[in-house]
Amino acid sequence: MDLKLDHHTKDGIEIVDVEGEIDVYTAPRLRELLIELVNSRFYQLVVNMEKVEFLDSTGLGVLVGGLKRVRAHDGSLDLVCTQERILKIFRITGLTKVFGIHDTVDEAIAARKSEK
Amino acid sequence: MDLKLDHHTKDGIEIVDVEGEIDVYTAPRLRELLIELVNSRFYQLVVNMEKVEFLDSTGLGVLVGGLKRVRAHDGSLDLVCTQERILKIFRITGLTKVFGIHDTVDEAIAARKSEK
Amino acid sequence: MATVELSFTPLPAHVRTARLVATAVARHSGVDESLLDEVRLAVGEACSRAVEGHQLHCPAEPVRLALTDLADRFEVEVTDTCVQAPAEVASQVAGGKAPVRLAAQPAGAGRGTADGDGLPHSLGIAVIAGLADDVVITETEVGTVIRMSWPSAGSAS
Amino acid sequence: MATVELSFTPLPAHVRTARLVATAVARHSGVDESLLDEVRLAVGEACSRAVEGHQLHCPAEPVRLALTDLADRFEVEVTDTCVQAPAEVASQVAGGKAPVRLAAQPAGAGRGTADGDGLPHSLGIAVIAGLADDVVITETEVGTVIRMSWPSAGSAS
Ligand SMILES: Nc1ncnc2c1ncn2[C@@H]1O[C@H](COP(=O)(O)OP(=O)(O)O)[C@@H](O)[C@H]1O
Ligand SMILES: Nc1ncnc2c1ncn2[C@@H]1O[C@H](COP(=O)(O)OP(=O)(O)O)[C@@H](O)[C@H]1O
Repeated sequence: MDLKLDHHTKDGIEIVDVEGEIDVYTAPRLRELLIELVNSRFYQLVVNMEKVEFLDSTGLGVLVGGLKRVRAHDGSLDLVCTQERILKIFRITGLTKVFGIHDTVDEAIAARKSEK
Repeated sequence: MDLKLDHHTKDGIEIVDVEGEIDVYTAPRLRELLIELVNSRFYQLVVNMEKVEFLDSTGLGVLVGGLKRVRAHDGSLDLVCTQERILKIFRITGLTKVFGIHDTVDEAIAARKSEK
Repeated sequence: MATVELSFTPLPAHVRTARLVATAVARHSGVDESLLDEVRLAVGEACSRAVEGHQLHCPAEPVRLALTDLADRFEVEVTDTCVQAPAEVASQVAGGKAPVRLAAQPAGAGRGTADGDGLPHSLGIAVIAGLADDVVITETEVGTVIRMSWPSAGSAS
Repeated sequence: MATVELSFTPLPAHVRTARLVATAVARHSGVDESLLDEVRLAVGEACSRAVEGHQLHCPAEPVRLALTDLADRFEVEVTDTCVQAPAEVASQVAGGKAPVRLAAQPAGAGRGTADGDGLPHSLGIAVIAGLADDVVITETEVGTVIRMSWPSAGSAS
């Protein structure tokens, strides 16, 4: 039900593992974590949403806010998500055009590396 | 969540297996089954409550009503229940003194047979 | 500050909704997990009783459930908005004066066996009295208010 | 017949309660399992939006959620009881006249990229418009009413 956040570095990219519900109640914690990472100079982020059970527009807003912050440092914020019900929310808000969305963390890392 | 009812004969005693929630919403179905059994001349009943997840006073009332019906035919209605949270409800309403409550269906049957 | 209020047309199915809401809000208010079963059951009993009363006397009127997150208690109030037979509740508790405070003890224990008759709501009241830490039943002009509360660790929000 | 009404002080935690109640009542009203995710999300969005508005303008006033079990539809109404900036919602939909009927199509799709700014509630409205089968947003004297509905097979009770 609640939100669990974890993060670790892989191939120089910071992976953020999110589990549970990202909604109006828990999204502030994700926002804080993203701000903290940017303040610690992690500008290449991958948010792994595979264990996200619920996502609302507040959660979307926090991801968009995170994207803006890393972009201000020429960074990137990519997503890992294969769950149809979560992808649907990105689609109906037009955010599939804004985020790179990948099937696995490794694919997200590979895509980011090849772009450089 | 919902109520599942099943019954079968064992050693001449009718075993009623109850699964799920017995509450103000579902108790009428249990009542109907008990009435149906009595109308079909099953007067020795064991209600197996091991898979009951919730029981309220409407459910208790139906069990008491069933007991009265079988007693009117010199029958019996025993219960099988080891779940503390369900037993508690029988205790606080004083109904542990009214029903024979057993740990297993076999024990309930044995107790009933030995009484005859 | 009443934090959450639910009102529902008097149907047995909505008693389930009331239980669900009460349990969720109680959990969030910091009521210990070990007490949530009691909250669920007591709220269900109070609402079942109100639904039955409304179905008899005023099926168009909603039943009201108020959940209040106090500093260190979680309070539940179930209100009938139509007159119930006050004698029935009053007979359950000594004197029958309103408000009546029930002791948190096995209330059904002393009231005879299954062969006793004519106590349609007594089991429900016995369950409530046995489960809620603190129960106050008030008869008003328009009906009955059952107020119950449990200790809580204070809201998580 | 409004079957269930919930009112709650404007706190993010209660939006979860609202989602829980809406989903439970929708399920009972015969809304298909495959639609329940949409109901949960759309109701959450409408309530989040109302909670944010109330926190700014009238933190003491409750937000109201009404769930109605119609013959073949399940209807949800979320009501702000204090004035919200009507221009913000109005700007989301052509003309801004009340009531405004939104088509059930990707409403956010045409509205630019993440670099667009100053649309604080737009994502929520986009989600609602994209999920609810039928949405009507009405501006009243005192605030905004978001009414949404989904097909249902009729109540199980
Ligand atoms: N504290 C109690 N202990 C034992 N029996 C009780 C108690 N309170 C109520 N009862 C009995 O429980 C029964 C409820 O049964 P009820 O649900 O009306 O079934 P039916 O109408 O099918 O007989 C009543 O007969 C009532 O007398
Ligand atoms: N349909 C949309 N498509 C893309 N971005 C949007 C859309 N609607 C709103 N936004 C943007 O989403 C962002 C929400 O971010 P917000 O939650 O306010 O985070 P922060 O305040 O941390 O930047 C806003 O910048 C807004 O412009």
